[in-house]
Order: sequence, then C-alpha cells, then structure tokens
Amino acid sequence: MKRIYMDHSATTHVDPKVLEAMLPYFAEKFGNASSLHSYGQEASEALSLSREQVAQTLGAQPTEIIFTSGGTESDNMAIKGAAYMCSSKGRHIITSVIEHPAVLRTCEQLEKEGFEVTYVPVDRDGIVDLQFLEDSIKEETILISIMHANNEIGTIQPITEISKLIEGKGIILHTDAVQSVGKIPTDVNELGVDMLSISSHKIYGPKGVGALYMRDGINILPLLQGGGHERGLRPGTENIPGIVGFAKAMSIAHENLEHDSRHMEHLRDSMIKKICGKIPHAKLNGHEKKRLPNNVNMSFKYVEGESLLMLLDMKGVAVSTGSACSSKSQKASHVLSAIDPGVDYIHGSLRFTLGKENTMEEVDIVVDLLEEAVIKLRQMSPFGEDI
Amino acid sequence: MKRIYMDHSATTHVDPKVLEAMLPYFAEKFGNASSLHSYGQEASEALSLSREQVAQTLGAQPTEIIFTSGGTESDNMAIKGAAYMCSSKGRHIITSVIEHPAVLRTCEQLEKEGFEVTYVPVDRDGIVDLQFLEDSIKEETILISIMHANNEIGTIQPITEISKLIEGKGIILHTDAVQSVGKIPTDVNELGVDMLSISSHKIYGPKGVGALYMRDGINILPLLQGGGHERGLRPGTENIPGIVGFAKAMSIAHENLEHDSRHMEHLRDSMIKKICGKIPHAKLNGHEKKRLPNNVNMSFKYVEGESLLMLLDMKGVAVSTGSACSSKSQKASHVLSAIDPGVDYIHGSLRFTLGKENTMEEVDIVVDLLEEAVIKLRQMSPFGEDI
Amino acid sequence: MYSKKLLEEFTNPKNVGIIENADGVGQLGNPADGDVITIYIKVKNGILEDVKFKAFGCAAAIATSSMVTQMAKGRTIEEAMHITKEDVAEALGGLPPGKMDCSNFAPDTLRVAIEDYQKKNKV
Amino acid sequence: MYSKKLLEEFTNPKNVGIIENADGVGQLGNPADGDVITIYIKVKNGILEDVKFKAFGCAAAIATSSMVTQMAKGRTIEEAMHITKEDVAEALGGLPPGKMDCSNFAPDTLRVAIEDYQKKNKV
Ligand SMILES: Cc1ncc(COP(=O)(O)O)c(C=O)c1O
Ligand SMILES: Cc1ncc(COP(=O)(O)O)c(C=O)c1O
Repeated sequence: MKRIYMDHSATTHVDPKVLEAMLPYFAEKFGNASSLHSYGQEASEALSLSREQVAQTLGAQPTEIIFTSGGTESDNMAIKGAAYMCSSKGRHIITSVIEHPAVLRTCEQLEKEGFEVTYVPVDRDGIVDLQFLEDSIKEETILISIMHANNEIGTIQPITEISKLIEGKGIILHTDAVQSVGKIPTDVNELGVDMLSISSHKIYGPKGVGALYMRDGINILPLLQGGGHERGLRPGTENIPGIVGFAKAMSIAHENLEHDSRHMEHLRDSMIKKICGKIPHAKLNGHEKKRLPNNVNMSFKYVEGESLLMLLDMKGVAVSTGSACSSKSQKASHVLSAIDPGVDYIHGSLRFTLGKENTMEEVDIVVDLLEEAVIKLRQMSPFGEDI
Repeated sequence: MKRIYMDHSATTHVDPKVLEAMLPYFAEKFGNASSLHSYGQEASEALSLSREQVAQTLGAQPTEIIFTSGGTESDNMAIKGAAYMCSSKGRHIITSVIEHPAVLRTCEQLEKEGFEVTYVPVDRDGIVDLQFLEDSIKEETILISIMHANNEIGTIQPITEISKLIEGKGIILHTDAVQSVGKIPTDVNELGVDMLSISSHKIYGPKGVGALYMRDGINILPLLQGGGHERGLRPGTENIPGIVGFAKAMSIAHENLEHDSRHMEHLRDSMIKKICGKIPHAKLNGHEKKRLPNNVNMSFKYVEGESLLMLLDMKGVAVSTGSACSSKSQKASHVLSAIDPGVDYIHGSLRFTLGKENTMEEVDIVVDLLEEAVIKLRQMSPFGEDI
Repeated sequence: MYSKKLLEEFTNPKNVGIIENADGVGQLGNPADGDVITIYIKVKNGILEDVKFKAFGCAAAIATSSMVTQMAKGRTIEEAMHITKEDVAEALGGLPPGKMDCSNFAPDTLRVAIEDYQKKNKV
Repeated sequence: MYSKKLLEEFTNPKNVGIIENADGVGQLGNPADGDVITIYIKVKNGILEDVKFKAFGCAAAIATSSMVTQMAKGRTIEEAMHITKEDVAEALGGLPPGKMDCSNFAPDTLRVAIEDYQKKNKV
C-alpha cells in the first residue's frame, strides 16, 4: 500500500541533502567543539558556519543564535529565562489561549511560582484579540509570548503589529515560530521580536535540535548550568551533526520558501475546495487567508476525529487531529475550544498538513478516501440521520 | 599525516553499527512518536525498544529511563528536579569538589536559590572523603550527588559504599555516570543509586542525546514543561534516530565491556609505565588502581599543558588538558587543584583517554612524540635548567 | 497503540443500525464529550434476540460497541447485564492504557437499554 | 582558534635562550598562574643588539615572546619600549579573543628587561 503523509506539522522526514550534510560529522569529523585539537577545530568551525547560516535565514546576527534541543526547550528557555531575569522589574506575562503546550504549560508553571499570566483570547478565526492584548499591558508586564503560526489551525498571528504596539515599553516579545519558519517569512526585524523559537524537525531537519533567536542586548537566566557552551546560555556538548543538519534545513527552507509555499498554498486551497464540494457539513477551522500555506484543518459534523484518522490510516493516509502531542488524550483540543466551531463540530476535526513533496494526485486520493470515511462514520453515528 | 585520537573522554566517533541503526529513522521511519498513524507507531515502537535496551544494560526497568538531550541536561534535571521536589523536607545537598561543571554550576545555582550545598573534598588520589561525607549528612539533607568516575583524572568513586552509608535515611542518591558507563559496570542496583546520568556521545553514540535513570518511586519536578512526552518528565518531540543510536551504543558497550576494558587497561598501564620510564619528572594524577581503564592523566614538571597539547596536535595527536569544557580557559583545572600535585605540576597536566580502537603501536608513537615535545618545551622553560 | 483485533472490529463493525420498535433503547454520552453510543435491543423470552448500535466516538468506542452487541446477542438478560469492561477489552485483544475507561462505556449503554426494557415491561 | 602564523611561531620560536652577562633581564608571571616569561637583552649604543627569551606557558605566551624578541632586536631602546600588544598580535595574525590578555605579557616583560638595564646603567 502506497502511503501518503499529510502530517508535516507533526514532523517531517529529513531531506536527503540535510542527511548528506550531517553524515561526515558522525564518524569522521566527530570532535567535541570545545577541544583545542584539530578534531575539535573541525567541529568548532562547523558550529560557527551553522550559526551563520541559521542567523542569515532569520536576518539575525550569529551571536543572536543559541542552539537548543528543540522547540520545547527553546520555548521554556525564552519564557522562563526572561521571566526569572526580569522578575525584579515585574511579574506579569501575556500569552494567548491557543499557544502550544510548551508555552502554555510553562506559563502555568510560572503562575505556580508567583507570576501573573494573562491569556489573550482569539476570535472565531483563531486570531488573537489585539485590543484585549493592548488592554492587558500594565506597568508590571515583562514579557509577551504569542506564537507566529498556530500548529493546529495554522492561523498566522499579527506579530509585527504586536511589536509596534509595545514599542518603547521595555517589554520583551517572544514568538514561537516552530510552525512558521520555512513556510512564511520570519525575518526577526520585520517581525520586531526579541526572541523566536525554532525546531529543526518541522522543516526537514533532524529531530532533537532547534534554536532560540535572542536579540543582542536581551538577557535571560539560563535553564541549564554546566560548561561555557553557547556563551554559557546553553551548556552541554554541542550536537554537531544535528546542528549542521538543522542549519542546512534552514538554508534549504529559506531558499525555496516562495516556491514551496506557493505549491503548498495551491494544494491547500484545492483541497479545501474539493472537500467542501464533496462532503456536506464540513467546516474550515481557522482563518481562510491568514493561515499557513500547508494547513487544512476541517471539522465534519457528527464524526469523531480520531476514528476518522484511524480509518484514513488504514488506507495509508497519515493525518492528525489537532496537535500530535495531544493526539493521545481524548479531550477536545484547547485550540478548537478557543475558536468554538460548535458542539457538533468540535470533536470532528482533522488536520492535514501538506509538505513540499505532496502532489495534487495525492490530494485527490486523500479527498476521496476522506469522503468514504466520513460517510461510513456518519452511517454509524446516532446523529447521522439528521444530516 | 595519520592522526591519533586519544581524547575519548571528550567525545567519541559514532560506531558504524550505531549509525547503521540510526539511518532508517531519518528519512523513512521518520514519524513523530506521539502520532496515532502508522508513521507514529513505527517511531513509538522504536522508542519503546530503545528504552528496553537502555534499561537492560543498567539492570533497570524501562519505566525508569527518561531520555534527555545529554549528560548536562540529565545532571541538571536530576539535581534541580530532586531539590525542588523535596525542598519542603529539607534544603541541604551534598556533592564533591571534583564534579563536572554540569553538577557544580547547578549546585551553585541552587545555592543562589537558598539551598545549602556541602562540597566534599577528595584525598591526594582524587577519591572523595567518605568520613567527611558521612559527617556532613544532617536532618535536612535531601540529595547526594557524587560522580561515578571523574572526567579528568578518571578516579572511580565509592558509590556503593555511599549508598550503604545512607540506607534508610530517605536521602536521594544521584551519580553522574557519564564517564563510567561502557567502561566499568554500572548496574544501578549494585551501585544502589536512585538516579544516574548518561551521555550518548561518550560511548560511540550520537551527540545530543542521553538519559536519566530514575528509580521507580523517585519523584522530581521536571525542568521543562510542554507535551506529555517521557511521562511528562521531559517534554519535546523525541529524537528517535538519536535515541535508537544511543540505545544501540549502550548495548554494544554493555556486550563488549569486559573485552574493551581489558584492552584499554592494558594500553593504559603500558602507557603510564613507558611515559614514566622515558620522561623524568612525570607524575600520574589520580588513583593508580581505582581509575577508568582508559584514563592516563599525567603532569610534567615545568611544562605547560596547553602548549604540550598544541605540539602534539601539530603531530596529529589529539589529547586534552583536563576536561574539554574548560580547555579554553586558562585557569588551573578545579580537579587538579583539588588533588594538588604541587605548583610545578599543576599547569602541566595532560589527559590521554583511550578508545576501544587505539593500539599499542599508537601508544608507542604517542609516547615518543610526547617525550620530544616535553624536551622541547623544557628547553624553552626558564626553569628548565633545574631538572 | 490499538490491537489488530480492535482495529479489525473498528473497520468492520457488526450490528450497526437501528431496531425499529426496539424493546429497549439506551444512550449514553454526549456530543460535547466526543462520545455517544446508542444501543437497541429486541427481547424474546428473556433472551436478547437482536442487538444493534450506533456510535459517535473514537475507534475504541466503536469497536467496543460492536463487540458488546455481539457478546450480548443470544444471551439472557441476566447474562448480558453482567458483561464487564474486562470481558470486552479481552475480546478485543486489550485496550491501550488511556482507553480503558472507554471500555466501560459500551457495556454500560447496553445495561441502560436493558433497564429501559425492564422499566417499559415492569419487570 | 590560533592563527596559522601564531602556530608556526610557536612551533619554531626564534631567540630562545639565555644571554650570559646580559645588560638587562626581565621576568614576569609565576608558575602558579601557569605563565612565566624571562627576557634577556644586550644593549650597544642604545640599540638592542641581542634579545633572547625563555618561556613557560601556553602557545600564545611562547609565540608572543618569540615575536617580541624579533621585533625588538636591532631597534633603539625607545622604539622597543613602545612595542604594543596590538603590534605583537597583528604580527602573529591575531590572537583568539580569550588570549588577548596574553599578548601584553611579552612586551611588558621586554619593558621590565629594559628598565632593569636602565636602572643598572642609571640612564
Ligand atoms: C507551535 C509549536 N511549538 C513548539 C513545539 C515543540 O517543538 P519540539 O517538539 O521540537 O520540542 C511544536 C511541535 O510540537 C509546535 O508545533
Ligand atoms: C562527568 C561528566 N558529566 C557530564 C558531562 C556533560 O555531558 P554532555 O556534554 O553530554 O552534556 C560530561 C562531558 O562533558 C562529563 O564528562
């Protein structure tokens, strides 16, 4: 059975060019970048070059890039690091209700430690309420963390507007760009952010590596203590093959951004149109225009998402219900709850996230299989007769 | 120029069998282990299997293994996690003066946060003072963290004795086994530890991955918040290729432990003997017997270690002065300061750490090159005439 | 995570449908929670002559519903009342840890249907 | 981290040795800190006719010592006094960031040797 993967927001395969770039660093140029000898120097040069590559794709300086073990660590490091560093100035943080658990759970932890957190709501399309955000700012506000693009419904948040809103207020602006990097422009100066989280495995890079962009002049307390790696901000022997692969993935994504985005946008819009044409009572979740080029998130009335996912999986199609992280729990996704598509739709959502290699043929196959599956489940549903 | 690598305590190359085990997980079985579909299931199965493999090599249960990004994270997680969890019971921690910075700096951070830390001294051989340790224990002691084997001078610490000393006292015992795993037995029950840190890149596994063994029943506060990965203790999309490689490296190391150790011990003892035979005023740092099979750490009177290292590097020989992490700073190593080989020796130390593939021919070449280099530097030294 | 057997049952569920003029109907769950099961029974001489279900829910909800209807069919009311979640889980080759709650859901719905029958017939 | 030029200078240092009956001797540093440089000078008509060094220390300490002796040789006392750490670092193709302190060490030792000469000769 030919499998079709449409879960690229959960993770991506490693690009062959990325793997090729990584390979020499496992067994040949395997040195510890802190070592003074030639093996160490090879590693240290690869590290510097990778740092430059990553910085370049973000419009940043190499000194502003800190390599981490992934998106979760970058989010934790940014939010806790800034909170602890600025706690004498104030203890108020603003975030949104639709953040990834790596941000939400971190904020909840900080609440336990005495910080105050405001969770800005979103509108029906999943865009944060800018007025609410502005009204929430107070003297004690030290940090705003709003994701660039949502992992479930793909909505793109007005980060540049937020940065303008807080200009000169001395508030640190962090954005979780794990889903947006490589799909829409993420120039840190255009966005106007102070910190930005990235994860390699979402952009055809290896798992277990990521970065935190930290604007020069921003200070945080490190999460980990140890050797002096990453200017003391992130100790631990650097994962050179991973970092080299990540940097290569960033470069490839940056180079092909326009081309790949246009391709995926085309598939996305066709897919939405075809689904709506074939399947009655289907509803797009998230904003029609302000969404990632690769995100199709739809709810189907009277159908439960997980069983739909399983039926598609049996046919070789890999999709997700909401974020991969919460796929194993049965609660309605906090993101869908926030945009509230209605009780008949909230458990029936499915997320298709396209990749650069998906084709229109695959879209057509998936739409047909989806139609079949929805019909089958509706026939089983106690509410099926209503529609 | 043929290069000779004798810096295996800084890092190791990835074993070809390890790389082979990893490769399918980059581009083919690339799923996110949290995903419900078949790609996710492949990843999730690999994760389970790896967890079993790692557990097995330690005499532990799979539920007792938490995968991390490396030794530094494991140390931070163990020490902070236990300290925060038990802080209502007491705020006293015991460690030693020769720990790795990942432990020392973490303890210093906890001191800033109001914990009290006792740093147990070591004797001239670099073995912790058991009597001092015992006398330091008090009502408020919640955690003892003593490394299994030192990364600079290779001394093996009496972990089993310590565990017996504190039996029934309700104190958590953590050991940093980053250097000992794969070189000497590290059965968690024989050691009697509650937590044990491991790093993959020291045992021919990939960089950027490691584990914390955590005995069933031990509770800690996680360092990172996010998705529910690793039972909520270590969120973040699991680095499947890295974990698979790490598990493979653990299995190989475990299987060949006796054979490889005997080989390295043989090289080690010859090397020490040859150096002492050829080079006057050379001194072994650390204990003669209670040392890692692969560690040769020697000081040469009136010679500065870094220039010795550089001269050897020019001849293709990779060694270290003390730990790789502090190689870039000029201060005398805190470990050497602790065992105090004398002012004429303290800056003249060199660490040779053997690997399973080093040969007796290589040892002979290195000893000859070392002799040459020491003579050259002594001729340059203002004190050279004295010896 | 799901057993082969459960997936097989989920993909090809038995006894899906409605019994017109059923002797008893049970429904548990609600759409807001993401799981609703309706079970219809036809009773003759104290025996469950026919059992059908409709379900909205996850794969486990559908598979357990299908399984419980098969297990109940042809049994006495007494026997059907005592079908446990363990029976159902076992017949499906086990349920994933997070889904064990789910396995109670279908037998409970069956019991509601039987109680409905008993109430209507004043047994 | 070290430049090619510095490593070359370190591996093949010039002017290593002692000048017997030197006109001036300077020594800075101490073994406990891991760096000691001794510089010997021979002066004739206000010109540094010969300059030699001995050094115990890192590659940078040795290379800068070698370089400063070469730069000083043949120069007037006045000129030699004004050799800066920047001059030395530049001549070596730069020093790594953490080692810039080191580059002051050799020219300072040279100055101590010159001062010793001046003191002895009451200049
Ligand atoms: C928006 C967002 N933030 C953070 C993360 C966490 O990244 P990682 O899994 O690399 O830790 C993810 C991915 O799961 C994500 O989608
Ligand atoms: C004893 C010891 N502990 C901890 C570490 C840190 O491990 P890692 O570099 O994998 O974070 C090292 C290695 O540098 C070590 O030798």
